Amino acid sequence: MLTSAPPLLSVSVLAARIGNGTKLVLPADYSGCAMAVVTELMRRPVRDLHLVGAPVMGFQADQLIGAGCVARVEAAAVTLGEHGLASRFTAALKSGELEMWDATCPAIHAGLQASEKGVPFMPMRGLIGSDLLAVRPDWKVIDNPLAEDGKRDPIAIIPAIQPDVALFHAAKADRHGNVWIGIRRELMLMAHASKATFVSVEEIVDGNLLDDPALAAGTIPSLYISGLAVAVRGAAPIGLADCYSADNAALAAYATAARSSAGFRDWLARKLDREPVTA
Amino acid sequence: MLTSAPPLLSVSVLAARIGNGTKLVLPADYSGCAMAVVTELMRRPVRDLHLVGAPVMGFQADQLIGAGCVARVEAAAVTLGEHGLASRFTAALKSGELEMWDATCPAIHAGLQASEKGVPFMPMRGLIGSDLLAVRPDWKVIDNPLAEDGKRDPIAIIPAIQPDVALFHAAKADRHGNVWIGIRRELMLMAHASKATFVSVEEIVDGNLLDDPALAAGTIPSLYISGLAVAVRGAAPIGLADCYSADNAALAAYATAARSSAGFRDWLARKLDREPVTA
Amino acid sequence: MSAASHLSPSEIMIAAVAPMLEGLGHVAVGSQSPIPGSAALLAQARSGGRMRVSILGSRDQNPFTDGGRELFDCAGQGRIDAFFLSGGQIDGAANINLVGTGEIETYPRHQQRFPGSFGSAYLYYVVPRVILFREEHTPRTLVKVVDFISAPGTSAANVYRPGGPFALVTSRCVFSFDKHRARFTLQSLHPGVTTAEIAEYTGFAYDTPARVPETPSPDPATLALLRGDIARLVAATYPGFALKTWGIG
Amino acid sequence: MSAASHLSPSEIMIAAVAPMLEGLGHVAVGSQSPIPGSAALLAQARSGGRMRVSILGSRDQNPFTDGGRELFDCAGQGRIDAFFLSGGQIDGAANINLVGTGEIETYPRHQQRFPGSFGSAYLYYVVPRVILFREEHTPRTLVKVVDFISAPGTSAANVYRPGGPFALVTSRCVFSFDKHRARFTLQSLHPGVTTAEIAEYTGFAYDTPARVPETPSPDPATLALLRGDIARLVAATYPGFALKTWGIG
Repeated sequence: MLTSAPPLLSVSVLAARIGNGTKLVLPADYSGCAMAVVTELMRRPVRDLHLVGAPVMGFQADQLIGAGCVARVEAAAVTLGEHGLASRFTAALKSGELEMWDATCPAIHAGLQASEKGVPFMPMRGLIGSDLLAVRPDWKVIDNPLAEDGKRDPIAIIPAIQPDVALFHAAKADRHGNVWIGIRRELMLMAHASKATFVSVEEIVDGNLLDDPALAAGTIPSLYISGLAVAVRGAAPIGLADCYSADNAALAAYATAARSSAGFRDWLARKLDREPVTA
Repeated sequence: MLTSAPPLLSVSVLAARIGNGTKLVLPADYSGCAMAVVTELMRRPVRDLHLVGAPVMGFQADQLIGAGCVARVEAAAVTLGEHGLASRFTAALKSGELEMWDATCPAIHAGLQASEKGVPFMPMRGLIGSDLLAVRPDWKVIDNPLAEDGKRDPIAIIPAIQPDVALFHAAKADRHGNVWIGIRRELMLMAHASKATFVSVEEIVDGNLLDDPALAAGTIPSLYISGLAVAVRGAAPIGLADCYSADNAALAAYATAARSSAGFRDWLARKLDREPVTA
Repeated sequence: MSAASHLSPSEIMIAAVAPMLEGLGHVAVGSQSPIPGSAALLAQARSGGRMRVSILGSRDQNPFTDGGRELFDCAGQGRIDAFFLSGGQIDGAANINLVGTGEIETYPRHQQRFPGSFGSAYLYYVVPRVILFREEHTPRTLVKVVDFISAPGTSAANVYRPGGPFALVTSRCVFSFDKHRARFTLQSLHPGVTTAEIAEYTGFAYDTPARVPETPSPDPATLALLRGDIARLVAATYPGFALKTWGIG
Repeated sequence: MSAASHLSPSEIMIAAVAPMLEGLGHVAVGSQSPIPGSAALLAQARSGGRMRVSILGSRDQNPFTDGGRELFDCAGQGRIDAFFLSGGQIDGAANINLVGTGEIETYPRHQQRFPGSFGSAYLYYVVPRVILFREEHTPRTLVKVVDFISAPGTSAANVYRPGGPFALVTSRCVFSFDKHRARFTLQSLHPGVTTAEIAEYTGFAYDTPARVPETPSPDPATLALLRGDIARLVAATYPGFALKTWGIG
């Protein structure tokens, strides 16, 4: 085992590695959400996060916004899905306390891929004529330099998105720090694109995930992992594919509570009270 | 099962789907080489192939060149690795019968990724000052449109590479046409980037590879697969990871024979004689 | 018409969408689109399995293994023939707004904030047959001009755009879209709906032919298929919808 | 010096390279580079495991799971601190040629064709410490000016280039490289080699300090490590080399 393997931390110590002002990329609710870590971030609370949704966000973003942790959101959408609008997100936008960088899914993927490849931008089709270009002055339209002679072929270019930290939850890691994510390759893209990657997992397994040809295909090598924590049911109340389903009653209760500022405060207080910090 | 599942063909029928003049992308020797199909292509022989190495090529390219199947090679390198220079490749260049588009590995990956994303080009660092730019007029250098005001930041752009056909060998496929490639993701990139993808496999397995979360992570969905053939030891004498090793004696014998045109002709005649066509 | 009289509003819309997919090779559906998803599965069954249907977020119907970007890459490769989009607002030029209402100068402090543009600002351009779907058919949703263009209905001739809007399906009717004129035409009325009702509830201008047919109802065999095999398939991905629509789950 | 007198030529080069990697976090090695690979594994062992070593084509030492592009993406992310390159020709400005000899006007009908540029035209720019390695040290390989620049040794100030050449290791000596002067300096001579021999066999101009030390030999503990644990590790990836060098396989 490498002594350079990423450290195994408690959930709260892992959360403490995510400082104020961090540009933090989070996955969509259908991927692996590190909800236990999010709870610790709200307990502190961390401040002035720049959240990047890869490419959309749900409960994680709404909760962090409600808890006053977020200065800016960059995402293709923020929604609680079948549980309705993300009320804390919507309220924070209306009050003017939240900066919004609206995007579209493939532009977020392209920006992360640019960072993954170490290039300053990626070209992308679509977008031209969308008001997203008006509210995203960092996106530019150029003439395709390879267009046939005499033809103008406008194309958007999306700057690289390099988050400081990627944070997500996965089913398992090994003691070398390799993390199995299966088909959820957007988590690998997040890790490649970010300066640091923190992951909570259901369990640490024996052996080396890279030694099994089947598991290796869905594994992020420890090379990209900065720290790990075990959090059993760490994605709850959101589900984790092939591990457990979403607790829809809990999600609906959150969505209802979060419709008002007071309702959110009560929900958060009860949550922090019920889940004492683990050192 | 979809009636739109890709057809299961014989090796020779699969080879027959690859017509004269095809822009054909092939993997490196360390990935999965469809050597049984290559043999059928030489038997015909197919003509005027534009071979694209993803990103380098070895025995496949040298044999196809020796058999007169190739008009143009686009690759970061052509080599028999520890077995030395690719003599048929070298001889064909010297005689002037082969057009060469020299590249560098990440430029091939970038060109295929551009095709995968449906964009006309990808930017790439490096390259500036390399004579590759002199021999690749299709590669251009532009000023990074996102550079800070007043700064000139030259960056190369690589046009999309969209092969007509991707051809490779893999350990297994299922009856739906899903193909398991494990960590050999360059094969997935080849399939995404190409108009059609033909694959030979060691075996067809029961069930659906996508139903197993571990196997799904290393599987190319049938959506991208145009045709399959079973070829037991279909990558031999090159090895196939976790299945069988390279037959180094056979590879060395080829390398020796291929040093001369006559030696290659004898080698090919013996090979075609020894491996009768299967209908 | 006795079968049609028993059709639920959802079934009418499913039956309206399914024929639009006939003959296509690959139809993709977003994760929270049960009516388009049901229509796609119905069209797939009627194709004898020749049509692929990919439903995002589905365990069984989602073939993608290359992460969140694959849907968009796949569409960019030209491998997706039809997709569904919606909008908080949709206007008469088929511009869609998934961001919010109010003057764009007030962005992002919208009067009403929608979730966001998702993949619309890309997929609307590259998928040949985009079907707009919006159950709520009111002047609030179908507006004269959207307040924010997440994705435009049409583009200038020199803009790369192999795709675009094909039709708009609501709880009241079907509009077809002519991209050259950038304008909708009333194509069919759901059972019991009148052209006057459409005029009253539609905020944008559109063309009305002299005679507007009723949205075709499924024949008995198709309806049986929908309420049997398809309903069971739908239940695996959209359990709430299947329970509400067909009482199974 | 008795231990050194028993060093094989390969061991001398391994011992010359290993110290260049000291303190680095991640060293990557190409698939057919047994001497750099052995040096990297030796340096890793001496780091107490703090150094990562990734050897392409190795079953055990290759951590990549995202296909052929990952090495290059990883380097572009700044996650690879050192890499090894070679050249059919290398010149005094550290330009390397992996394409072929002859006037560039005759491309691609080279007098002698090399395999090709591999990843050099990218990695040479983005990996901070690129060690050039070429066993054959003759005027044929170390030339005044390369016939084809696969990748240049230095770049203009406005070219993005966090990486570049650090040293050149041959079977006779070690040269260090000064990127500001774009010139090599003779850094050390392998046991038994003289400065006159280097002058005779080197096709390019370089600086020779007043006193050129001998390439340091490994201390007995390091040599024991190399011939023990490291040799066994090397054998797993480079069996032919390990058999030839240490008689194990």
